[in-house]
Amino acid sequence: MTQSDATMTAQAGGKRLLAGTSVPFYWAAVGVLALAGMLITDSYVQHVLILCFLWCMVAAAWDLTLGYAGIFNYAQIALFAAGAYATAMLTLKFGVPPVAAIIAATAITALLGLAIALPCLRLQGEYVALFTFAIHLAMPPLIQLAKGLGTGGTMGLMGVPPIKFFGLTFGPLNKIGWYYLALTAAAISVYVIYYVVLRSRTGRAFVALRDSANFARSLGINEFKYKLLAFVLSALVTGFAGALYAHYTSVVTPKILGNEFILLAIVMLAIGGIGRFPGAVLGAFVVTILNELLRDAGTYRLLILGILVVLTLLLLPQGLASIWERVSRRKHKARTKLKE
Amino acid sequence: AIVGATAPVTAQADTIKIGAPIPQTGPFASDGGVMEKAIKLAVEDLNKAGGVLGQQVEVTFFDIGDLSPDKLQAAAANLIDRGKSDFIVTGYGGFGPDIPAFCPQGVPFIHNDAFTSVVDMMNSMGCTSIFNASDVEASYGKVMFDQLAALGHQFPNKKIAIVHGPYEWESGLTKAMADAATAQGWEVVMNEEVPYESVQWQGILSKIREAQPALVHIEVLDAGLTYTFLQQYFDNPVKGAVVNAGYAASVPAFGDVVAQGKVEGVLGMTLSAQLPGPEGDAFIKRWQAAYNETPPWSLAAQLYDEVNMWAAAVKTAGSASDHAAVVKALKEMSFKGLTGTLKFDDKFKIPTSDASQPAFLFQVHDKALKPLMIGTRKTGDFVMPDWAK
Amino acid sequence: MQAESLHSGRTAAQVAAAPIMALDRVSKQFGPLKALDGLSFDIRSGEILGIAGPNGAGKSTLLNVCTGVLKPTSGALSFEGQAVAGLAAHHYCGLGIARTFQIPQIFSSMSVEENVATGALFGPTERLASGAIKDRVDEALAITGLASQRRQPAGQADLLTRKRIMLAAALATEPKLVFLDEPLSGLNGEEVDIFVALFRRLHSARGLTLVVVEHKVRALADLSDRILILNAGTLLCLDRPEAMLRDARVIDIYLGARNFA
Amino acid sequence: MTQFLEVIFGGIAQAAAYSIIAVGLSLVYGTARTLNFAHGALYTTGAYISWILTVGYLGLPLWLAVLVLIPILFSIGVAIETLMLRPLRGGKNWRVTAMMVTLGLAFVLDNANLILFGAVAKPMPAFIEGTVSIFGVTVSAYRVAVLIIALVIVALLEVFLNRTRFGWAVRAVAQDIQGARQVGIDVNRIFAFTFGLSVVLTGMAGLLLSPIFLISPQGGWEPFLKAFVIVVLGGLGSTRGAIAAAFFLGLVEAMVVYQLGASWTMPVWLVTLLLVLMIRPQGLLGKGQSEAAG
Amino acid sequence: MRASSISISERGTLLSVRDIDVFYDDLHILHGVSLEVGEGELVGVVGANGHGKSTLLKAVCGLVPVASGDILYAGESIRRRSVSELVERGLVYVAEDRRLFPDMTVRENLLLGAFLARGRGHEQTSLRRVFDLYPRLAERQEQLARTLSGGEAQMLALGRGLMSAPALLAIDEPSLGLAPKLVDTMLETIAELKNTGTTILLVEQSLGLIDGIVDRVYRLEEGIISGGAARAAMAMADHR
Ligand SMILES: Nc1ncnc2c1ncn2[C@@H]1O[C@H](COP(=O)(O)OP(=O)(O)OP(=O)(O)O)[C@@H](O)[C@H]1O
Ligand SMILES: Nc1ncnc2c1ncn2[C@@H]1O[C@H](COP(=O)(O)OP(=O)(O)OP(=O)(O)O)[C@@H](O)[C@H]1O
Ligand SMILES: [Mg+2]
Ligand SMILES: [Mg+2]
Repeated sequence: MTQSDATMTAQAGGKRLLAGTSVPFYWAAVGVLALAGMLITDSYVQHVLILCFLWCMVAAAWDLTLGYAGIFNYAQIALFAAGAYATAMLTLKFGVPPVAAIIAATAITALLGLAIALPCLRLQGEYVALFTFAIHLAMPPLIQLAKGLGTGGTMGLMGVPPIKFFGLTFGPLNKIGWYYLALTAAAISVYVIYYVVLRSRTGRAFVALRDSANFARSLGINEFKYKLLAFVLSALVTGFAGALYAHYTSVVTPKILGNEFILLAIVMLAIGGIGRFPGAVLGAFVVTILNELLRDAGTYRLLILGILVVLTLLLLPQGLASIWERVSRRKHKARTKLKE
Repeated sequence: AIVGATAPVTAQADTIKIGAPIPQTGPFASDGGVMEKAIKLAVEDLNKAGGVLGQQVEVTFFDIGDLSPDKLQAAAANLIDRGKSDFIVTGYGGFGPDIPAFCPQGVPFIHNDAFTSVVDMMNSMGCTSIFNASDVEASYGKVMFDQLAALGHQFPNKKIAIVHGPYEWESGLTKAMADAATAQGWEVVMNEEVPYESVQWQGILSKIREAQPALVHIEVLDAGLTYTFLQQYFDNPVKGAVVNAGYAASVPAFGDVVAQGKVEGVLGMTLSAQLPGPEGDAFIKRWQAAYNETPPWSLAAQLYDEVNMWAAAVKTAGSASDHAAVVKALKEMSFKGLTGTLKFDDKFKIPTSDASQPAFLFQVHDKALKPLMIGTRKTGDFVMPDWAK
Repeated sequence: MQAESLHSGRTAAQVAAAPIMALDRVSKQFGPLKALDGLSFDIRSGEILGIAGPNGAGKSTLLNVCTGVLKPTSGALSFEGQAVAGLAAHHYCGLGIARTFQIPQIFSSMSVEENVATGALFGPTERLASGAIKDRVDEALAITGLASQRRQPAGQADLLTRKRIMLAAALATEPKLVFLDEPLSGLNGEEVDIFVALFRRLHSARGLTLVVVEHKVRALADLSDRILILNAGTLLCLDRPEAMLRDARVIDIYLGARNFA
Repeated sequence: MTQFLEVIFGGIAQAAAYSIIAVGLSLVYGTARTLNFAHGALYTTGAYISWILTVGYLGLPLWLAVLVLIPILFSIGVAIETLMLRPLRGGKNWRVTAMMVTLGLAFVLDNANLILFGAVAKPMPAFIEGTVSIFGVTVSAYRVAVLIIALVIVALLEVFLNRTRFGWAVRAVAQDIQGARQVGIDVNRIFAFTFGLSVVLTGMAGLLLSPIFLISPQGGWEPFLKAFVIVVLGGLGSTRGAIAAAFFLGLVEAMVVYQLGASWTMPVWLVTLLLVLMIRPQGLLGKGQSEAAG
Repeated sequence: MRASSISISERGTLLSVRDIDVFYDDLHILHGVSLEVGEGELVGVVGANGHGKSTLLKAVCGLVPVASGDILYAGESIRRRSVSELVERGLVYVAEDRRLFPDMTVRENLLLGAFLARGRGHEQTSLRRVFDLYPRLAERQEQLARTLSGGEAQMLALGRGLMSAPALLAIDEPSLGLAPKLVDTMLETIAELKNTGTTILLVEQSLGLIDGIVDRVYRLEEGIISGGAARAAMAMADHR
């Protein structure tokens, strides 16, 4: 990147935060995964990676609000569920074709994000966290109460139809298809969040507001507008991920609002490190894969996972991202040395 | 990266692999524990007896934790595509998510969800290899009320009060029960749904006392919840009223409560259990020998039967890997097991009846569940508990 | 008034100059306390207006009101003839009003240059081409003497640099009117001189109107065209520095006899 | 009328129980600004330990069990604080990392309990049998006892926090750690002590409530979530607020169950919460942030 | 004057900093700094900002760890002592950034100054003393500290320090943000404190301000200390 680019493509949080994650590097990584897709035949491995991709979207979107915009948003899984339920209800109750349903669901979730964000902007820091978490808690009972509207209550919604386009059908067994579908969705979402939004003027505003709201306002940054924007963008991606999840598993139940789900999501950010790309994304991969690797452990699985979380946080409080940064800082140093 | 995510990678050619997706962690772990024990026991016994078609059986367990949809997808991919299991067995596989996950695989799969909507989905999705080795909640609701009515107990009046959880299983069962009751001229004075986080029963109990019913039925698939209800009910019970704690009374998690005599005199039910008689007693001994505890009434014998029924089907089919043949055999055979004679109907479930797989009605007596009714057969006498007098 | 205008303001143009900002009976109430009590005065365009007064007189509050951080409880506030009292803080910047803070504020996770660029990115009402932004940033960095540190992470900057960054960012918004809240506090002799010189340069080179709140009175006096003394939220006097320094009331309540009598 | 009283009493008894848990949560939040996600798991752990002490193995009488339990719980709390939270404190965005560590801890405790004690819910005997009748309302003596004990505990805590120098120190630390050190407050000791105290509170709640609910590995989450709502409603870090909120919600719950049906409880709780946050962003009794000067 | 003309040798040394080094992670701030403060002395440390003055005071008061070297207070090493022990023994730090308790009232902030036994002893007298010194605080007793103006906050900070009944008061840039008149008052206060027997270590930006009141001055530049000669003569000259 030329010096002037570096300045002007207002990288959120400065070059340091994006060290060693240049655009070509990113697409190279995506390319490797794409190739891997051709080599992997074991459908279980495929499944796990599909989950990784979906979780990447959730984690990245969450990182956008929690890490970069500094909004304590804990309604993330609620929004994920909203996306999943929206598409499930649209396809099952109203016979909307899946692709259209997914688009609609994404939009609906974005609107929901807006609806949640509006009151949040009246609240002080931590209360945003509590408010949004309360919304998360409110979901299952509301779903049960709204059974009449076709939420399927505690039972959930079964048989969400597979996505079809260009004559391709993405059924539960079409793991290869899903692998590439999810990979594409994730690659684009993550790219948009970290390389487009966060490096744009908008991303600069998010970080500025996070670091010092007073100063940011005095420089003409519209706090209301940008906080809202951060929330909506994040909700959009999250809803998209949720919708995909619904079609992938073809089932939506309130179970996705249970403890394990949100805890895992938080653990991803914890292990990855928030507000420091590619922390959250790494976190999504590591945790999802770890969680499957630990299957053998049976009853001990979650115990071990918990211990790992605690240790990671104690040994590297900034998450894996900090290692990443150290490495790439060294690379950077090396490079500058060469120049001299 | 994920190589070794399942237990046995070292499997000789002459073993038959079967997979068991069960909840080993999370809120359902207590049932999962029993499923695991029962399946292990069945497999052990099969292998001791020389295996199936001379091949040893090897079981892989897969934790489906909180039963969230992707876990069942994972289970299917893991146990079938990678574990190469020829048979999938479980107590309950998530009440729904298991069907789309396993249906397309064509591998024989026996579960015990006992959910009308699950059975409907099995059929609407045209699954030909998934079996529900019991009846569905609606039937049990009716059967249970008939059993209560057949107790020969003189109810002071014909009023029934019902409290049930939010699951369709609970609401479906109690609805059927209420219908049965009204059909027999009873009045349903209350049929209220409660969420799982309930701990505050005063309001509901007041309503019950107000109605003064002769029969109080609570159907919540959660031992703790049922227990808190009973506890608070006992503080000020309705005189002369019979209390039925439904299925929860027979789940493993309720065992200690029963054993400590905290719920003496309460009624309960289960879908299927080892019938009395030599086989049943042998099974109990076998279980005690293996785990030095008496088997719980629910899930233990049920899963033992599921495994053995499959083994029998394999014998008829002549090969475990010929899934179509095994499925065909399962569909056609009528298997004499611990819980009765298992014969699937055209909806791939087993209609409960004395002839097939009868439901049990218990009463807690001397810190244990005593069968009062097995199907329509009376096997014990109802004793009016002191607290109700 | 006559007398005043004769001596004050350096050029005739400035004397005539219309007020860039005007306050009319502005009050700010905090519970029982009237932090600002019916203040009325003009800020002339192109002048350097010093504001001083006892601690707790309401100087910061005044700045917060003039820059939209706080809404006046009553009274009118106009900028270039347009009423601005109700507007949200970020609009003020678009109008050409910038400020710095008594406690230095920076974006700690950005580099020095990114801090400044943020001002250029959001300050102007209409977006600038990245070329234009770059020029602005370079200029702001140059004039505040940060050019050499542009790459450094702002988080570890010391007080002086923080003040510079804050000012540079404010300048990058191309303001017409800049409010500075105690810009010299915590600076030693040489540093004070550096900053005073810097303000002069801004004033002359850019024709900026500066409003400076400061307790370092001598520096303030030699910087400002006029000085406003605030006391308990009211205007005690608004006059040429020399006059102010000799004013008995000011000495009594603010300057203290020892150094100024 | 008696029914109404029954309902009200039920609500109050419930609320008292919640308030012990909530106050503990609020205490730690108030000082260390850490939302302790392991609070529920610690509640369960407390219950299991008391199970071991009483019916489980040692068969101690209640009073003795309590005497043994308190120091155990306290040292657990202190250990967690010193080993897991202190190292993080002061680090970059430590509040988030601290919260996440407690989350990890919750995983560990939950599943450790699952493995150690099995998934099967454990009943505890009520330490006081029988029922009493108040204004013609028959209630179990034990629930009355719980109510009284809870009120006493909470009252003691209130006095402790607002009348003692320790309470002052707690508030000082909450507001400015270095400032607190400058006036000679041993900050680390305060953190350790409050965390220990909060574990004692939640653990005691575990002991008190286990005869009413069964003890099960996941059993802590329900109380935790309710305590959470209470703490938010009461205003973060305000014990008094937490107590008020606990009783308010307890009664609301009782009335809702009686009038609308139990499935409305959680929605009504949360709607109340959301409304309160809208009207009073700092909770019922939380301290207001007035606009800052300068 | 009399006090200032007396040299350390006649009075005992209260504080003696011996060749200390201080780091913030890998940032080396203080390089082998040494200084001496005698009983009842008023010693100044001046230096441009960012050069380590605050760090020095914090190190002395146990608020930041000392990597090497030693600090003696009343003859014994306090390098490993906890801050509360030091406060209890009268070694009190008044921070440049005030470190008040924002959501407590002015009064509560002051009372917390007397948290330890030492201060609690003279709580009421100290309180009265602070209120005569700064009537403004008396007026604002019930106002929340967060809403104080810059200067008021500074007064409260020093007031809170006094509440601990200090034997050695380490004051960091007290003039920061104060009106000129108040700067005088502040310095007079400090001089008076000294005369009432409190030993003072005073940090300021520039000598100019404190020239008149200090006995001796050290200069701290980029973490290296120099000066420290008795300034009695010069101080007298100043006052003529
Ligand atoms: N949010 C608030 N609530 C209550 N009182 C306030 C608030 N903000 C400021 N004040 C009071 O208003 C008065 C003016 O405060 P302000 O900060 O404007 O003073 P100042 O002139 O800037 O003083 P300094 O020169 O010390 O910074 C002070 O007495 C202060 O205590
Ligand atoms: N907590 C910290 N972490 C890292 N560096 C720090 C920290 N505190 C201070 N520094 C750095 O240490 C150096 C000395 O800081 P210090 O505050 O002691 O200087 P000072 O002389 O007091 O400056 P001032 O006159 O502005 O108060 C500065 O460069 C500062 O940036
Ligand atoms: Mg001010
Ligand atoms: Mg300093």
